[in-house]
Parts: sequence; structure tokens; C-alpha cells
Amino acid sequence: MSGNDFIALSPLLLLTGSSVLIMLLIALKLSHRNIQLSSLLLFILAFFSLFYEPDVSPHHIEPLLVVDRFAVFIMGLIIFSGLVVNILSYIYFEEKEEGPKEYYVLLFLCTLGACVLATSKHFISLFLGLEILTVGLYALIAYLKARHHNIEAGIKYLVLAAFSSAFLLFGMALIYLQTGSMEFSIIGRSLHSLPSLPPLFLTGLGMMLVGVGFKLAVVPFHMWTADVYQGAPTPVTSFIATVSKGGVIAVLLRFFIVIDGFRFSPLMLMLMSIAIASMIVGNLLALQQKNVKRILAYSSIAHLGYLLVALIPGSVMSIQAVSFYLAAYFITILTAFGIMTILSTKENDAEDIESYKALFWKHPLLACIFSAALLSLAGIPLTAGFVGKFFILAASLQAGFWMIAFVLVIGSVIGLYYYLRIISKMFSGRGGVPRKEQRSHPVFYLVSVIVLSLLTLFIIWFGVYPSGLIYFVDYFRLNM
Amino acid sequence: MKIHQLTYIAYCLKMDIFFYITAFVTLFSTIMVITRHNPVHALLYLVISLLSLSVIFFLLGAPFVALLEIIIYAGAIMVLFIFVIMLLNLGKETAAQEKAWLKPKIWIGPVILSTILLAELVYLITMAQPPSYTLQTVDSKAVAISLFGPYLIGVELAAMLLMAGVVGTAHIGQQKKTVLHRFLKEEEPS
Amino acid sequence: MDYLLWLIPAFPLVGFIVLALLGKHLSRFWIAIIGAGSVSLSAILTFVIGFSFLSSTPTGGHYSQTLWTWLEVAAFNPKITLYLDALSLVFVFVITFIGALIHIYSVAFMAADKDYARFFACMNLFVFSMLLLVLADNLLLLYLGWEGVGLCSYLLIGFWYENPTNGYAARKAFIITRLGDTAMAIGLFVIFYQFGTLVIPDILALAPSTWHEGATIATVAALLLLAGGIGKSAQLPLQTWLPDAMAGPSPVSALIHAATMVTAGVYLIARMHVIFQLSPIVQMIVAGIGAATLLIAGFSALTQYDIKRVLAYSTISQIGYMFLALGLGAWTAAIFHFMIHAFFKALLFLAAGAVIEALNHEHNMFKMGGLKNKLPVIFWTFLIGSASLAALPIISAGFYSKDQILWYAWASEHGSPILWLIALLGAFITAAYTTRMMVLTFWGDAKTSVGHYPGKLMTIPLIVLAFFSLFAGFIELPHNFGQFTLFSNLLHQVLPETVLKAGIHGELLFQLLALLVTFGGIYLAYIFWYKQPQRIEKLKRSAPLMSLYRFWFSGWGFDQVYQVLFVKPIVFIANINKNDVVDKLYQGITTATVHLYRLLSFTQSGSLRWYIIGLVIGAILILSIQLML
Amino acid sequence: MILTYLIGILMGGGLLALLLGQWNKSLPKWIALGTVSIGFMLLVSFWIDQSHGVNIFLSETWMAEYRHDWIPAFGISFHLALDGLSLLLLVLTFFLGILAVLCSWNEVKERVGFYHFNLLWILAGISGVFIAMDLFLFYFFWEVMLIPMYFLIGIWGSEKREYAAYKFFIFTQASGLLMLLAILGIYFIHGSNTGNYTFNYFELLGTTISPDTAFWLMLGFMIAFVVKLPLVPFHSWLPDAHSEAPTAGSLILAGLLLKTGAYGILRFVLPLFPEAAQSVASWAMLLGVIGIIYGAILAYSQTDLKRLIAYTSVSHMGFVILGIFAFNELALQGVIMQLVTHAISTGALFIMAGMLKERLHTRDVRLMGGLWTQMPQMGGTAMLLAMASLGLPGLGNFIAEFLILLGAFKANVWLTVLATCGLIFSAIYSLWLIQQVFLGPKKTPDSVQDFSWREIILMASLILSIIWLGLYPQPVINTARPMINKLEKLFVNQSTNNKHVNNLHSTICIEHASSTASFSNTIKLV
Amino acid sequence: MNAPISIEMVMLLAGILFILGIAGVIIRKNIIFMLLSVEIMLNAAGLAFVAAGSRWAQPDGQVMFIFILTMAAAEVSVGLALILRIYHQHKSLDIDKLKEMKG
Repeated sequence: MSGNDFIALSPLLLLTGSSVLIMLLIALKLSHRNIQLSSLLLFILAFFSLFYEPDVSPHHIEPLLVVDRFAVFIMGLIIFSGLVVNILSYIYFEEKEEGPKEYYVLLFLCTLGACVLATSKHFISLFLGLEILTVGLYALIAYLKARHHNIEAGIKYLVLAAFSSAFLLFGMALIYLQTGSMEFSIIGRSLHSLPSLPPLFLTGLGMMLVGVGFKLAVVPFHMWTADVYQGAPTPVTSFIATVSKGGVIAVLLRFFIVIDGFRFSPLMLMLMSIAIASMIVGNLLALQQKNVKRILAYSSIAHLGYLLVALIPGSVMSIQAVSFYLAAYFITILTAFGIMTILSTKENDAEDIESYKALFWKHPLLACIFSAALLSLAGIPLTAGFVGKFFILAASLQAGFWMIAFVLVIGSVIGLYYYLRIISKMFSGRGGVPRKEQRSHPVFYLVSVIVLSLLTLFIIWFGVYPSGLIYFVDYFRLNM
Repeated sequence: MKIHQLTYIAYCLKMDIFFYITAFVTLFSTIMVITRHNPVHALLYLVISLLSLSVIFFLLGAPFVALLEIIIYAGAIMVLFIFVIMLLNLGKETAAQEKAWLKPKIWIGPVILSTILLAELVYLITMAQPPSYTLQTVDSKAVAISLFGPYLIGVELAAMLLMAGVVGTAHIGQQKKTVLHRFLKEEEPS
Repeated sequence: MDYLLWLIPAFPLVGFIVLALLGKHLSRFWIAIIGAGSVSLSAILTFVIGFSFLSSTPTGGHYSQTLWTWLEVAAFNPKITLYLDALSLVFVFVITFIGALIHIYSVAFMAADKDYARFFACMNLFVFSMLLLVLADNLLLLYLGWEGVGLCSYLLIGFWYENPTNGYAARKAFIITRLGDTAMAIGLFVIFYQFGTLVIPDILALAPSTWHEGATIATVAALLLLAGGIGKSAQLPLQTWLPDAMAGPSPVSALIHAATMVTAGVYLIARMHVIFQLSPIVQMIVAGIGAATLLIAGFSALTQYDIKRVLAYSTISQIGYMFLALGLGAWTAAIFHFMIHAFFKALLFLAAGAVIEALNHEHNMFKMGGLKNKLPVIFWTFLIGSASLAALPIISAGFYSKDQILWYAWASEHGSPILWLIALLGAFITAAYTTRMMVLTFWGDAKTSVGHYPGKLMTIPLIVLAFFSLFAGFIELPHNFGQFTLFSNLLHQVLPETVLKAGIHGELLFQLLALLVTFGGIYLAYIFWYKQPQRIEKLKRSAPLMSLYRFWFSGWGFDQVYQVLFVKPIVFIANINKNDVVDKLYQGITTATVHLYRLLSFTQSGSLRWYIIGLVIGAILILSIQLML
Repeated sequence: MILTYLIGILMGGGLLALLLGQWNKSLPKWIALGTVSIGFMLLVSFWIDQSHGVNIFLSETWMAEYRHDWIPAFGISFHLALDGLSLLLLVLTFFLGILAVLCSWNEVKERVGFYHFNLLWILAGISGVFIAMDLFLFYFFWEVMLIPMYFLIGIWGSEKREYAAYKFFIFTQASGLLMLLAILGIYFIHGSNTGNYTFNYFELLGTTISPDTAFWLMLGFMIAFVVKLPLVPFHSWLPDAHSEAPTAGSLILAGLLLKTGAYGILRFVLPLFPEAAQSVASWAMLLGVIGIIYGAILAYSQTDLKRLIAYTSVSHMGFVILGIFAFNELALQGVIMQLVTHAISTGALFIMAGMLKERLHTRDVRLMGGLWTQMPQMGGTAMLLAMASLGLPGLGNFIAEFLILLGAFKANVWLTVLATCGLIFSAIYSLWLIQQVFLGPKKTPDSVQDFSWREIILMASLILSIIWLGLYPQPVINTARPMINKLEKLFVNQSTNNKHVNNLHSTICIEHASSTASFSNTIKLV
Repeated sequence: MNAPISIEMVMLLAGILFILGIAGVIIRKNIIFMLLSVEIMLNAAGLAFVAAGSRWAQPDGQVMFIFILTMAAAEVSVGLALILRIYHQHKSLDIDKLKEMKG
């Protein structure tokens, strides 16, 4: 490992170091607030270390990792989400019965896992990144261990994740058997001369898709999503919804680009059917759901379907679309869950749709922020979600995938219904004047609200004037 | 040294027959694992399965892994299981519960599903027809060089993986007397 | 004088605007002044302009005045242009003169009504619209007046709006006339695309050179226009609205539903006579419709007991005569009958209104009687009007106009013995029901006491109208009476002369026949309803006659047939489809989606085992896709 | 620049109202009124300038233009332009905007700031739709007007407001997304044809598209527009949305939102896909006619006043479709007149329904009756509006409908005849409405107030406009003429080999020809 | 050193083990059995890796196996901790009783 390698890997190293450091701080019996603040600082540090990445050409740390612009972009998103989740977590866990300190360690570890995914170019790093993320998540999901839902969600996630990991591994083994290497580029090279995919490889890929599909929660591997989203503590849910999906999408994209899998029609057919099924099933499942967390879980199924739609053409525009949509989706979903976190009480998370009734009259700002997020998820103009969806449609129509684009439209329309349901719930009822509640943590509350407002501004900024982000996305595009 | 001798003996004893016997033992004991009602029995069958698998690893020329299989899997991990089973005193009750549960009506569906999957997998694997090749022993040295050479980062990541496991287990396993809010229970440190 | 033309409709328009906007702030006196005064001013102006027109016929035989271009799109550029020729002059004269009289009458008649201003506003608006109709130089402007009078008719029939029956009658009138109007609108489209213009003189000039006689397109256009005329003039088969329209105040019936509006169809056909001439079939149809209507309405009039309904049916019948004349090509005869009819029918309605008011709103003739001595002025004027209606020979104006039509029914080149016979029969019935009405109302025993005696404002218009009903006929005398043809001379500037069959003689014979028939009718009615009422009782005992009586009484069952054929199906469809069947489609989609949701959320059972099975099934599916490809 | 100012004023005013609404309840009304009035005055003075300074009759179609890069990566620019059609609709927007503010003066008592924010942003969105000349920007504004409208219905509506708001939003959004697909389709086709990827309307105009593709793309556009219009069978959102919305909402829905659909067809569908539009013309006309009659029949059977009026809109919008697909100047001018006059007359009816609701607290016509006695002014106004709605000559709607029918008659005789029959149905429901509400025996026991001064001003302005348009519509016609002429030119070439000529029409032609022939023969003989 | 074991046979063995593991996960009621079955699956995957590695005479397969082992250990430890939790909360390890969240 040369010095350059260190610089290139500095975000990963910083995250690793942070987790260890926090462990030490816990051992020093620092208070929750101090640990929170230091972890925040460390996150910021990790985030800013990205700015020092050598941005000339992809930096390979053979054979496992590669740090290129795309990786930096995805890592940026991931660390940023970690940062936001970190900020939002304070009040949430401060109010809960559980000692919140290990939480920060696990948060760093999960972020690390996702970053490894984003940079990996080898099955081993893929697997390890995924497992760091997953194992960390087991504990995070079941973090409030006295609560039945948390534990239930934890064990469901654990068994299913291990199960799907086995599929992933078996698939990798088959591919390895076929190609003799676990590095993406070599796999790609060995496939290069072949006009069609060898069956062993295809089988392996299929089994890998099961594993990846599970992580992405696409149909038919989606059924855990709602239970886990509901059971997990809200900040963790937002983490699952963003970080774990983002990392996996990144590595999937990289894998397909490197092996140039877009040439192989069976593969694309598989992805297409998954995407279509996800868009329809996800949106339908959320239709009359009463639990907002579950609604967002089901909607995430659909959104991952949209992302797959963007990915399928495999063109330059589709990579841009994936990046853009990912960014928009991250910001949006963080905002949505952020509101949920803020509104959560000591006993209950704000997950019942009824708890949003007349929110607009009680907390106009929060309601507006939440509405903006939901509208962005629904893909309504003026929000980043719209530009993202537009990007996806453009990418898929450019390649002539009318059918999928049409399904996407249908899905969005069904989706509208449940987003609107939440919104109209917030505006329904004629609540009295906003009452001043005594907040137990005014400073952190304020900070959280400011962060969410900033995120909302981003949502609207990217919705109204997306040029900047588009440029950014293009700059940090994955090279083909 | 011993390992080499063992493989040599195996070689002398017509390796393929040896392989098939071991494979049969593995399969048989695995089937027993998933059909036994008593957890302890199942666990013991699993140990047998793991042991016979390690023999297969030997046969495949991977002695290092074979040993790890015995030491870590059959040794450490299984012990963890046994420990938990003992801790929770899962014995007859579980056995009865499983016995009541495992009726053909229940398992026929999953078995059919599994069979379908198996058939597909077998078909796809055999269809592949990989070229003939020679099995070579990849000894522990090669593995070690590779582990601490190119895959060093992987090892470090594995360390973080374990750390995640440890922290998680520690947090979840931690016992608390009450589930009340810790601020309200100041006098009882957790 | 043509620059003053616009003032004729402008007076009533101003009257309307003032009354509509300020009505509730004005005293009754001023309302009366404005309402009646505006129309009277128009009437005076009409006399002035008419005098100048008659004294020195302008070049081209018409005055015209363009106010502004209404709109200009591509080749379509109708202008707001007023056009006064002999035909319009007759109509304008009738409208303003009789209109003014009726307005004056109304000042007293409506004096007790709470909506005094609204009444005069509507009446003024009506006069304005009607004037526009007859003064329009293009069909679009004519259509404006045409619809405008329809609106006013609607407003005035439903004037006493608290009673839903009145509202129903008003709507019925509007909608049935609208049927005709719609056809007429289509006619305008056809005409526009044929001639590229809607200006009436241009059309009349172009038509003979564009179409040959009997051309299909001419027939289509004429039929469509005829449909408009039928609706407005309450001819078969759209006549059913007029009897119900009597729900309005009597002056309204006099002005709108007797004198002017209902004859708009006559005006339209006369105005567009060239097109009708080009389509002999349609002209036959016009005659046929007129003949059929005059009979049907006559028989119905014979059975009514509401005095105003008798007059209404008689109006339909008399307009039938006019249509007959139009169909025969006796254009001037039709217009002449229109004018005479306007005088005596307005008179009859006004007098009937006075009777009704005198008897405290009693409409039933069988409850009247013996008014001869109690209301002498009314009696005498009513008698004169009736005489004119029954076409009492020599002394009544109605005789001269109707006799002309009877003669042409025989002698015109389109005439035929059948038409003549029908017209003769019609004359008989007319005489009969007129006499019946007369004797029931004014002779016999008084059954209801008189509560209200008409004042001078009411009687003077009656007397004036009676005068005209008696003497107006003398401006057009039959051949054998000296051939004094002042009226047709005037109109022949516009309308062609009637072509007679060759070698027809013996007009005197026909006149004598008509005289006989008229007296026959009078005698019959006199016997049945005055001398020997028991005879009618005897007749009523026979079942077939009674059902015939009911059939006639209901206006030949047209209402019932329309009710079953059109009204009920439409109302039925509308009501069963109240919640919009299309909406059900979308609800169906929604329901289907919700069911899908239920189905899918059933899979989210919460069971880990099931989730794993799902995963396995997914894997199987994925591998199957590969196996298949 | 005036174009950006207009939108900017509205958006800024909206934000200001929202912010100041926190402090003072009546301030937002005045801000909204001021904002819209300023915009209106700007626009009217611009209109007068244009019609005086430049000869509007033959001059350049485009009167103002503004362009600025927005998302260059996609060739998207912030491109606004104004021609006669846009100008008319903009004037209408601001006019009705003022009325919308006025008519909710006392009606809205809660969340006044947010209400006026929504109101102004709807107007901004609509204005944007009318002047956006970049397809992406158009779609953007198209959606922008929906969200505040959704809130307007969903928050300040009556009992079933949520259902109505959903339905409205989902219908328009679904169809809008299909349009987005079509927009992208034409974008890529144009891009791959020319290498110039742009959403610019003017550049996309000349795109050559294969007929099949063009057909599907056109359907994509059409679906969005006919849902908005709405054309039967896509109308079912409209009665609910109209009847549940607050008065100003109904006014804007009926007066402006529906017009965006027609505008879209005129601006985009016809110029972008002339052949494809031609190929569906008879079907579209048929649907338009069905809409005329179906809407009228439904209107007749309604008992909810606002629903009734809503269905009349369906009926009237059928005329619009009929006229548009007749492809000739008469019909198109009629369509534009119909847009303007329908906005005014139906808007006025909705305002009146709102006033009745304020007084009687019901929209059920069965509970009304005999109101004329107490409210002669309102009764007279209602009568006039009903007459406008049934197409009484002398009022604006007549001009519109007559021109449409006249134009359509040329294109398709039988359908036009059917459509003309719609006039009968419109008479039936209009009179039924008047009868139920104002005539008949009095059913409301308590005394109700007639118009207040504010309401008189409101109604007087509407009524005067209707009469003005009925008697002298020339300014409107002249303003729209250059645009219409251009549009008509697209179809002139096709009309010579028009296959949709109906039997009757051809017989008319043949008759015409033969009669002239025989006429000349007779001349020769003479 | 030559070994005549056919690689197909080894992969078949791995496949069958894998499927047996799946079957185990599906049919068992006790969460501990489920975990055991998952271990079987992971083991099968490991076998496949080792076989593939020896087919290419590379150490990578074994390296992967070691990482799988690591993961299995971490996962089992967290899993067993969760199982203890569940037992404390529900007094049972019946997976079918963990159905509080659904729909």
C-alpha cells in the first residue's frame, strides 16, 4: 500500500478509525451528547476527506478496491446520509430506554460497509462490504432490544439476510468456477469473447441476483422490507432505506458496466421483469397501508424498481440517471424519515398515519417539509424527485424501452394515491393554533429542523434548477 | 506432514470411491440434521456433516480449509449453538413441538419447492460441462501468502466484520433488569 | 329617413335597460310611462318612417342602415344592419302599433301586480327582439331576434313564477320552439355554405341562379327553415306548446302568442320565399301542414272550456291558414291575413283578459255567461273580434283576408280541391267555436259575479283594435268587390304575385259557399250551446263521441305521444345515469386496484417462513427464465 | 420581459401573502388583489399597445419572447413567448384571477395566507402554461398548477373534498405523465434526426416522424389535454372537483384549468402532429359530440347545483373539441371564443353557486326554489347566465358555438347536426336550473340577502364581458387571427384531398356543381 | 498431484447441500434449526468456492471460504443473541409466533 493508496482510502480508513475511536470513547464513559458530537465530527471529517481524493483517474488498490469518481460520489452520498442520520438520531435515542452509545459504532461500521461496496471491484470486497453492512444492521435493527417489534424485525432480517447471502455466495462460486477469477474486470474480459453467456455463469448470476435483490428489496425478494422498516428504530430505517440500498446499487452498476452485462438479453430480461414487478407490486402494496413506515417501505420497493429501469439501458444517460435519482432519493427519503424521527415520542414512533392528522395546523413547517418530501417521492415537479424521474424516463426512452417507461408511469400514478393520502391527512382536520410544546432537547431539535429544512431546500433546488446536480452527476459518472 | 500422508492414503484407496463415500455421509448426516426433532441430535449430525465435509476439502486439495472447518465450524460455532441450546434448556419441549409440526402436510410443499430448485440447479450445473482439469493441492502457505498479500485489506475488513458482530452481540446480549427509561431508574445503573 | 331606423328598436331596448336596472327604484307611474311610452314612441316613429316609405318608395324598395360589423371571421362577416322593406314595414307596423296598444292596456291590466317593472321590461325586450327579427338584413341577426323573442316568450309565460305549472309551460314553449330553432340554425349553415353569405337580399338574389327548381339542396334548406317556422308558429307537429303558453298574462298572450311572435314563422317563410319557390315539394308541405293544423286546432278549439285556450287553438288554426296561403304561393294573402289576424286576435285576447279579470281570474267559459249587459264595451268589442275571426261576410275584416285564402286554395296553381275543402271545413269550425265562445261568455245566465270593471286605459285599446278589426279589411278587396289592392300592391315590391290556374272563374260562387258555411257554423253553435244545450248533453252520453271529444280536447293526443316518445325516455335515461356510468368505469379500476392491494398485502403475512418461500420462488423463477432462454 | 414579470409577480405575491398571512388575516387578500390587478393592468396595457402600435392583423405572430438557459444538459431552456392566443388566455387568467380573489373575500376565513398563496400559484402555473414555449417548461408549469389546486380543493373544499382532490390530481397526473412520455419521445426523435437535442417548441415543430410513431406520440399529448378539457369519457374527475372545490377553486377550474387542455391541443397537438391529428379528427369530433349531449343529459339529472354546472362544462367543452378538429378558421375562432366565453359564463355560474351556498348553506337544488322573490338581482343575473349557457344570440357563447358549428359543418355534416341538437339539451338543463333555484314556490323560510356591492361589481364585470363578447367580439377575433391563420395553413393542403367529406356534403357539392352547370346551360339556350 | 474427482460431482454435492439447507430453513419451526440450516447453506457455498479454487489451482477459493467462516461466526453470534432475546420475550423459539408485524 503506497501513500497514494492511503489517501485514496482515507474515507474508509477514517470510518474504520472512527468506529474504533468511538469504542474507546465509550470505554471512557463519555456522555451520549459527547459521543454524538464526536461522531458527528468524525462523520464530517470523513465527508471532507472525500474532497482530497485524487480525482484524475480511477485509483486501483489491487485487487479488491477501486476509488474512482463514481465511487467518490456514492461514498459522498453514503457518508452524507450517515451524517444526517447521526444528527437525527440524538433526540430519538436520547428519549429511548436503550443505551445509545454502541449505536454510533455500528453506524460507522455500516457506513464503512456501504463505502466498501461502493468501491469494490472484486467479489471478496463485495461480500465483505455487504456483510459488514448487514451484520451491523442486524444489531441496529434490533437495537431497542426490549421491544418486540425490534427483535422480530432483527431476526427476520438476520435469517433472510444470511439466507440470501448464501445464495449470493453460491452464485459467486459458480461464476468463479466458470471464469477463474473473482475480479470484475477479469470476469468481464473472460466473457468478452463470448457471444452469449455460458450457462454456469448465468446460473451464478441468477443466484447472485437473489442475494442482491434481497438487499435491494425488489420483487420477489421484497417481503421483508415492510416488517424490517416498521420494526427498526426510525433513524435506522432511514439508514436502511438509503445507505444499504445505495451501496448495493453502486456495486451492481459497477459490476454490470465492467462485465458489460447489458449485451446479454437474458440478463436484461431478468432485470426488466424484476423492475416491472417491483414498480407495480411496491406501489400496490402501499395503496391502503395505514402505517407510514410501511408505506415508505413499499414505496422504496417501487423506487428501487425505478432505479433498475434507469439501470437497464446501460447507457451514459442511464448511469447519470441512476446517480441523479439516487441523490434525489437519498435526500428525499432522509427528509421523510427525519420528520418521522422528530415526531416520534418516547413510547411510539410516528408511524401511524393518524398521528399525522392536522399536522399542518400544529407544525406547519414540519408538515411542509414532509409534504415536499412526499411530493418528491411522488415525482411532482418543483422537487428533485421529478427531475430524477424525468431523467429515468429519458434514459429508458432514449434506449427505446417504451414498455418499461409506461409501467413506470402507471406505477407512479398508483403511487400518487398513497403519498397524497398522507399529505391530505396532514392537511385534514381543523386543529387549533399551533401549540408550543416543551421540547426536552431544544438545541438538537432546532438543529434537526434546520437540517431537514436544508434538505428540503435541496429537494426544491434540484427540482427547480437541476443543472448543477446534473453537471455534478456527469462529472462523477462511472466510466464505461 | 500428516495431511500429506492422509491424502496419499486416500489416493491409494481409489480416491473417487473415497469421495463418494464421504459425500454420502455428508448428505445423510445433513438430511438427518434437517429432520431430527431434538436439537442436540440435529447438532451432532451437523458436526458429523461438517467433519465429513472437511474430509472432502482434503480430497479437493485444500488441507488448510479442512482444518479450519473442523476447528472453527465444528468446534467453535457448533459449540456456540450447543451452548445456547443448553442455556435455554431446549430439549423435549422443542422436540415435541417439532414432532408435532413436521408432518408431511407441512413439509411436502417446501420439499417440492426445494426439489424444483435442485433440479434446476443440477441441470444448469451439469449442462455447463467444465473442461477436464487436474486437482491440485493449494496448501496453507499459498493461502497465507494470498491472505496477507493481495487480500490484506480483505482481512482488515473481516476484522471490522467481526467487530460489528461483537459489538452487536454485546449490545443485544446485554441483560437489563428493567425496560424502564434509564433516566427514571437512575439508582440502578445498567 | 333611413338614418332613424335604429331608433325604432332602440326605444324599447332603452326601456328594457332602464326598467331592468332601475325597476325597483322607480314608481309605478314612471314604470308605466317608460314601458308603454318607449313602445309608443316606436309606433309613432314607425308611422313617420312608414309614411315616408309609402310616400316615396326608396331606391331598391328598402331602407337599410348598418350599425356595425358584428364579427368578421374569414368569409363570414355578418353585420348589424337594419333593413326595412314593404314586408318588414307591415310587420313593424303591426308590432309597434298593436304593441303600443297592448302596452297601454297592460298599464291598467297589470296595475295590481307586484312585478310591474319586470313585466314591462320583458315586454319591451320582446318588442325590441321582435323588431330586430323583422328588421334584420341577415339571417344571423334575424336569428338573434328569433331567439330573443323566444326568451321573452319564456319569461312572460312564466311571469307568475311561483306556480310550477307556469314554469313548466314556459319551459315547454322554449324547448319546443328551440327544436325548430335548431333545425333553422342548421339551415343557416347550409345556406351559408351554399351562398357564402347570410345576407337575406343577397341570398334571394343568388338562389335562383345557384339552384335549379326542385334541387335537393333547396329542399333541404327550405325544410330546415320551415322547421324553424313551424316551431315558432306552433304548427303541426310542434304546436303543443301554444295552448299551455296561455299561462302568461293576457296582454302577453295578445302580443306574443297571437299578434306577433307566433307569426314569425310566416314572416320567415315569406321573407325567404325564393328558396321555398325553388322547392315545390316543400311548398306543398307548407300548405299541407297549414291545412292539417288548421283543422286539428279548430276541432280542439271546439272542445275547450278555458276561454284563453279556445283562443290559443284558434290562433294555431288561423296561422294554419297563413301557412296554407304561403304554401299556395299566395304570399300577400298570408301577410294580409297575418295583419288582420293580429288585430282581431289581439283584440280577442285583450277582451278575454278583461273578462277574466272582471270575473276574478275565472278562465272557464262554462262559469261565465250573461256578461252582455254587464260589460257592454267588452261585449261589443269582443263581438267585433269574433265576427272577424268567424269571417262574417262583408262587415268584418277577417272575411276579406280569409276569403282570399279560400279562393287561392282553389284557384292558385298549387291549389287543389282538397285543400279548398279543408279550408272551407276550417271556416265552418271557426265559425262554430267562435259562436260557442261568444254565447257561452256573454249570453245565457250569469254564473259568476263581476268583481272588477275595466277602466278607460283598457277599453280604449280595445276600441281601437275593434275599429281595425272591422275596417282594416277594406284595403284589400276581392276582384269582384272592386279589386281594391292597396295592400298587395305594396307587398308586391317584395313578394311575387300569386299565379292562378288558367281559366278559373266563379269567385262569387265560392264566396257564397263560404258565406253559407260560416252561417252554418254559427247556427250550429247557436243551436248546440245556446238554444238546445240538452242536445250536446245527449251527444256526450255516447261513448265514441265522448272519447273523440276527449281526444280533441287534449289537442289530438300530441302531448301524450311526445311524453311517451321523447320526454319520458330522456328523463329516464338521465335519471338512471344520474351518477354517470362512465364514472363507474373508473370506480371499477379503483376497486380492482384495491382488490389487488388486498391480495398482495395478504402475502405480507408476517411469517418468516413465507418470506423465505417467496425468496425461493423468486430464485426458481429467475433460474427458470434462464432455463427457458 | 413582461412575461417573466407576470409570473414573477404572481409567485412573489403568493409568497408574500403566505408570509404576511401569519401576522394579519386580511392582508393576504389585499396583497393577492393588488398582485393580480397589477398583472392585469400590465397585460391590458400591453394588449392595447399591441393592437394600436403594431398592426395586429397581419403582423408577426409572436408579440413577446423571453429565453434563458435552464438545463442545458437536456437542451431545456426557460423560454416564454406570447402570441394572440396566449395573450387572450392570459388576459382571461388575470381577469378571472381578480374575480377569484374577490369571490373568496369573505368565504375563506381559515389559513388566509396559505389560501392566497395557493391561489396565486395556481394562476402563476396557468400563466406559465399559456406562455411556455419549451416543452419541458410547459410540462413543468402544467404540473405546478396542480399542486396548489390540490390543496385548494383538499383544504378549503366541502364535505367530500379529499376524494375530489385525489381524483382530480390522479387523473391529471396520470395523463400528464403520458404526455411527458410523448414529450420525451418527440425530443429523442428530433434529437436523433438532427443531432440537436432540444425541448424548444419552435425547433421541434418541423420534426419528421413516421406516421405510426406520430400517432402514438400524439395520443400521449392528447390524453393529457382531453382529460383536462375534459372530453367524455375522461370527464369523471370534473364534477367531483368542481363541486367540492371552494368557489374560487371552481371558478379557476372551470374558467382556466379546462382551457389549458384546449390550449394544449391548439398549441401542441395540431402543429406538432398535423397528419396524425387529421387521422383521428372524426373520432375526436364524434367524442366531442357525445360529450355535448352526454354532458347535457347528465347536467339535467343532477341535484347538486355545482355538479350540474360542472356537467354543463363537459357539454360545452365538447364544442371545443368539435371545433378544433374541424380544422378551419371559422371553427377555430369559435373555439377561442368558446374558451373565453365559457370561462366567463360558467365561472359566473360557479360564483353564483358559491353565493347561494354562502346564503343557504346547501348546494342541493331540491332545497332551493322561488328565490327570485327575495333576490331579483341574482335571479336576473342567473337568467342571463343560463341564457348564455344555452347559447342565446347576443351573448358571447352564441358567437362561439355558432362559429364552431358553422366551421364544423364544413368538416362533418352529420356530426355537426348532432352537435346542434345539443343546443336543445342545453336549453333543457339551463331552464331546469333556473326553474329549480329561482322560480317555483318559495322553499327557503329564512330571508336571504340579495347582492352586496362587492357581488354586484363581480357579476357586473362578468355580465358586461359576456354581452360585449356577444355583440362585438372582433377584438378577440383579431387578436387570435394570426395564430389561427397559421394553424389553418397546416391543414389547407390536406383539405383538398380530405377523405372525411361526408355524403351530404358531397351531395351538396354535386348539386351545386350541377345546378351551376344547368344554369349556364339555360343561359346558352337563351 | 492428480485427483480424478470430477468437479461436477463436487459442485453437485455443494448444490444438494445447499438445497438441503434451504429445505431445512423452510420446514423447521424452531429458529435455532433455521440458523443451523442457514449454516448448512453457507457451508455448501464454501464448498463450492473451495472446489472452484482447486479447479483453478488458486488460493482465492479458500480465502473466500475463510471470509465466509468469519461472516458465519459473526452472524451466528448476533443470531444467537437475538434468539436469547426472543426466548426471553416470548418464552418460545417458534418462528410462527413472530408475526406481530404484517400487512
